[in-house]
Amino acid sequence: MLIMKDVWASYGHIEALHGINLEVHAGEVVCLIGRNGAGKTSTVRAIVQDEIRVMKGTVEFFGKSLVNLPRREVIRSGIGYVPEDRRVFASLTVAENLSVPRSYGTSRLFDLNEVYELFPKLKELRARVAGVLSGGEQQMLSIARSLLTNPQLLVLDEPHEGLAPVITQQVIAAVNRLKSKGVSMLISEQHVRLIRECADRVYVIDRGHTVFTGTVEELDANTEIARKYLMVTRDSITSERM
Amino acid sequence: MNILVRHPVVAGALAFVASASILVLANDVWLMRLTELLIWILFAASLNFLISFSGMVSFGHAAYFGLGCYGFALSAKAGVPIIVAVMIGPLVATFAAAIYGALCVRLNKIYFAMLTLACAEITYSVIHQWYDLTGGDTGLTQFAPPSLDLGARGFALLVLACCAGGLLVIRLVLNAPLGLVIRSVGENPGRAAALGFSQRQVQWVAFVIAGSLAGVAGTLYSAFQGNAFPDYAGMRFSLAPLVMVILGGLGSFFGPVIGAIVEKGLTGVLSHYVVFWELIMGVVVITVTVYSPHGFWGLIKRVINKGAPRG
Amino acid sequence: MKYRMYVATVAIGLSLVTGASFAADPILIGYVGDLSGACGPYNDGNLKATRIAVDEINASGGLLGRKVELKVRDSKTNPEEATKQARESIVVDKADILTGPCTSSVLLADAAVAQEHKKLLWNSIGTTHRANIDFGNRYVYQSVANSLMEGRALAEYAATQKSWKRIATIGLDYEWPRQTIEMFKQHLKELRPDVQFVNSVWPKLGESNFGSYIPVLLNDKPDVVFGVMFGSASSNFIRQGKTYGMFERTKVFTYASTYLLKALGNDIPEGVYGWTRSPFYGIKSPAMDSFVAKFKEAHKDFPDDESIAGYDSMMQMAGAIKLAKSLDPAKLVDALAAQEYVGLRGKVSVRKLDINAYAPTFIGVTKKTPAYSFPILTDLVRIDGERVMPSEVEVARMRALAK
Amino acid sequence: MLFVQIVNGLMEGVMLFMVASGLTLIFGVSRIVNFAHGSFFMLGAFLTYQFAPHILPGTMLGFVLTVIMAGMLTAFVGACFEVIVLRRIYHAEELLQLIVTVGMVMIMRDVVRVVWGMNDLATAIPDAMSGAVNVDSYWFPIYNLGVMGIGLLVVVVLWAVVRFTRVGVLLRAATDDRGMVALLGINQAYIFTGVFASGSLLAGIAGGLAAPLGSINFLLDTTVITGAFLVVVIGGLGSLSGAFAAALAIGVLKAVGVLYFPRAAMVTAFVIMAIVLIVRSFKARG
Repeated sequence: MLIMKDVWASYGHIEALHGINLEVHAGEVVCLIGRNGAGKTSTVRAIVQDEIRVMKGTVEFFGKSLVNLPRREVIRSGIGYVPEDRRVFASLTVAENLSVPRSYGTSRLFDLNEVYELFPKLKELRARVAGVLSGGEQQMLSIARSLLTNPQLLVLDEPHEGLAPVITQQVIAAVNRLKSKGVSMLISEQHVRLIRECADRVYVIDRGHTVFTGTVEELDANTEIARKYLMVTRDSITSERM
Repeated sequence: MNILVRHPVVAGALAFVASASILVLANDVWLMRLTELLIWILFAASLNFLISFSGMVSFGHAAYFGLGCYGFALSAKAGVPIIVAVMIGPLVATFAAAIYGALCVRLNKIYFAMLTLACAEITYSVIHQWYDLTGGDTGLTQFAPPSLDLGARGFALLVLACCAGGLLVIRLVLNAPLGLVIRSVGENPGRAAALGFSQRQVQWVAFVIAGSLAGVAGTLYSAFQGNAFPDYAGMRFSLAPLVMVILGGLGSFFGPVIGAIVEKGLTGVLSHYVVFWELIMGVVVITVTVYSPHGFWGLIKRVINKGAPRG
Repeated sequence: MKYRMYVATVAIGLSLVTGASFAADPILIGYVGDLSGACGPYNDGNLKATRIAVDEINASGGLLGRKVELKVRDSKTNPEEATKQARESIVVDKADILTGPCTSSVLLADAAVAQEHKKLLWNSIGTTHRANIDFGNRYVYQSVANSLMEGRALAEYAATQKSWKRIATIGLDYEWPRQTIEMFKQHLKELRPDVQFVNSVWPKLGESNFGSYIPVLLNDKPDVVFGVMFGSASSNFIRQGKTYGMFERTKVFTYASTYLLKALGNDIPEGVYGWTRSPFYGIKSPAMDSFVAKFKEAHKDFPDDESIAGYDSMMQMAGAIKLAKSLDPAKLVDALAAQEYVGLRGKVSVRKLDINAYAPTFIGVTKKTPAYSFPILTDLVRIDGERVMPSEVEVARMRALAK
Repeated sequence: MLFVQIVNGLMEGVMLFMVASGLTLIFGVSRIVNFAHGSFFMLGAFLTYQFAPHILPGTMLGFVLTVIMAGMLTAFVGACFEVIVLRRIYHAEELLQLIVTVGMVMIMRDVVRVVWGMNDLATAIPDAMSGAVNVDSYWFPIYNLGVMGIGLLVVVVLWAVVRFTRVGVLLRAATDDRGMVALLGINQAYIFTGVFASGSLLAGIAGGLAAPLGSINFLLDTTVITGAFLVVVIGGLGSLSGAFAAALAIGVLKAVGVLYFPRAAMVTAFVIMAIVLIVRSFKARG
């Protein structure tokens, strides 16, 4: 459904992406892995046309080009976006946060009740101001908020960033539940271990271009890639787990 | 032409020589107009240093201009030798910039701008209310000989020297290690720590430099006009250089030069011949801002670059 | 009307061709006035009358065999613009003589330029005494009563009002009100030691809301509120004063120029004590009648005080030029002092010491009359400049202080 | 006396808030420091002057209709300005946006000068609201009290809209993070235009309400904008409730200040603004 072909993009004069190739198919969970500064966030932003400018290459969603489309049009065409720093509306309550988005999808898979069912904690907190929520709760809220647009593809940018390990597990659980509901996802992530359980396919990017495509198992098998671009070995993956 | 854009020092030197010869040849009328223009260029350039290179937008730059005026006017009035009084003006401005700056750089963006505005308005109010010292709204007049006794031409050349000197100082600072730090902090305030500096210190230094240059401009203006009025520290004198910087082009070294020429030229001509000159100025300001965010200098650069091979 | 003013501003050296032929270059009068900005309305009336005067002078053969021309520049009510325009007027337009300033700051800025370039500036609106008295500027002719004289004249009048024992003052916080109130207080205390000054308030220049000042003024139950302000501040003060019952609870003594009376119309109550500088309705003379008729014909309106003063001082200047047979400032000053001038305001002589006119101040009480659509000041008392001019000793003292 | 001054201060404070509310609203959502806000106030006053003699002159209803009409027209002008000019530079630096509004100030001033001239104009207080309430020997003008009432009504309506409606939610969301609003598929353009129009509406209504209190002239823009800036900055940029508190505080402080520091009015407010900002800088960092 989403195809990025040889995408070059830049912030002003600073080029951030030089040749990203990426595909997400329906029902798939695809992960984008790379070191800090490798271009994960830029790639995600190049999809939703947020702040970055695509200079070359194509970004197509169901055959429709997204390049230079206003951000809202990208969202309306069926992409849900959960940004890196979550960006909840801090002065609004949880319920108000959830009342901002409108549903653009045809599926109508998620309404407020569904979302509360998915994240019961949010229902408890619905009268609370979002700014005081914990990082994990904000992450839930941010995901819930973009689910309400009923996207066909949900793009999550570093959903685990800055979260405690316990919360991380909850996020992973949420992703798995969404996956079971058939939501396609593109998740950018620094740590391989976190995507192990949910990712169907993995892209490794480095310095703004794609360097590896394959399943998690294939990635595990390719120690060279892991060492070169992820600075991890099997050992360190295991040690990270504790 | 390309060389001029690439090597501003060459362009600057040429411009300096050209201006000097114009001033030597100009008649009284043009001498007067050019002198004023040169002072405005210096004032706008000092603000541009703050905005374009240090990333700080000041709404109260007139404070240092005005204090330059009053520092000079009051000391001249008190009988201090003119040559000393001319030094005192910028010193007062520098001193004020050091104090105000220390407070202002603690804030970012719009809050910074608002605090500079408050500082300028406080300065304005004090000048306006302190009748016994400043003469209040009647200001100060007849405290120094016209044109500092240098004659119109001599004074114009002095102003040109100060203006060129000011621009050179800005250039040198920008190219010095200090300038690189200032610029990188201007582009990304968070970067200062990475370079081993405190962001506030760097910004403070830039603020003081800009303030003292504005003080030089103020002193010259006061000497040129032969008067000092509270208005010189007021809102209008804070907005005018801002408009010049924008018209000239944000982010460029020569922007304020072009901006001051365009602004002064346009208002001068328009207000003389057209009834609704302010309306036309407003339209020009809006059009330039919207269609050429890099101002007139951006336009000039584009034209020159078109004529020359790229690379 | 404003549009026409603009056209007038822009038109360069507009004056009617009179048919008379003139030998030499015209005498150029640089009118550097506050045409836009806060003083605009005052300069408007002043400029119109100045034009009428110029036309009359040219119709009767000009001056020194030369035609008189007016070249107008706008000082935008800013001292820095005034400085620039005054300089351009002298250097570019080759003005022989300057006029037009209104606010104190513009007047002083122009005065400095006049001195620098050794041209005479005559002033018929502004009232600051600083140029003439404090700085001893020999290039400024002050043709209306300065604020010292005005303050004293008002005190002279107040002293005759036996019931005025407690006086509250309000003045915008700048030069003119400061000086006027200071002089008023000083002089009235000399004349009437029993008068007590109660509250005084100083709204900032540009204040438009007097709601929090009026109750404070009224709090000490003054017999009269003495208010020094002009333009929109004046009308705001009076309009808002009405809603606060100021006029029911005390008397009000304030600047009530013709422009203000026209602008306020019936919004100004009857019984307000007001002063003004040259009211067309208060001076009966054939000259005044003919001028008012001429002005009405040209502008469909009665002339303001600033118009009368503008015309009067222009004519006085013309007389001085004829007498001096020169445009040299020193000679003109001598001629101004020597001249026996009787104009719209009657006889106005000039003191050479500080080139100040012994100009009158008019004080009266507002009243509606069938003759005009707006209330005018009635029971007018004219206090001549001779009574209130600072003495030569005082002038010397002030000059020493200013040094 | 103190009590009287507090009441007077509150009356002025509500008026100040009327002007400042629009400014802070616009800033909150679009981050534009709108120098032209005073110009919209001025336009509202002139339009009220223009319409007043034609819409049931002298009556309460007529006056209310007049002010509303003036406000709407002002809002329309504001919306046009937003659509034609501002919309093109939202992505640009804040400074450029500010300068554009400065350009608008210049345009509006000349337009007003051309249409209505330079003389002071006036429009009368509606008959129903002339007069005053007398307490002891103090008078409180009915009109000022009425304006305070209308002002408070506007405050309540504004509060309710912001608090309870979807528009209000969007508005607050955009104040928090306007980019994210777009990233949820909302068309920001409507929000921006709407907010700018509403801000101008508030300015226009404030101008209309202020019109009968004093002379209407082309200098109103600068008279008004400084006070509005003070309120907005002291109240915390973008905060409506902060602006309300700040406006009342400034109004009262000014009125009470007349009693105790008759000459310090000019400088006090800016000193407070500076202190608020400096305190903020310590709070933000420490």
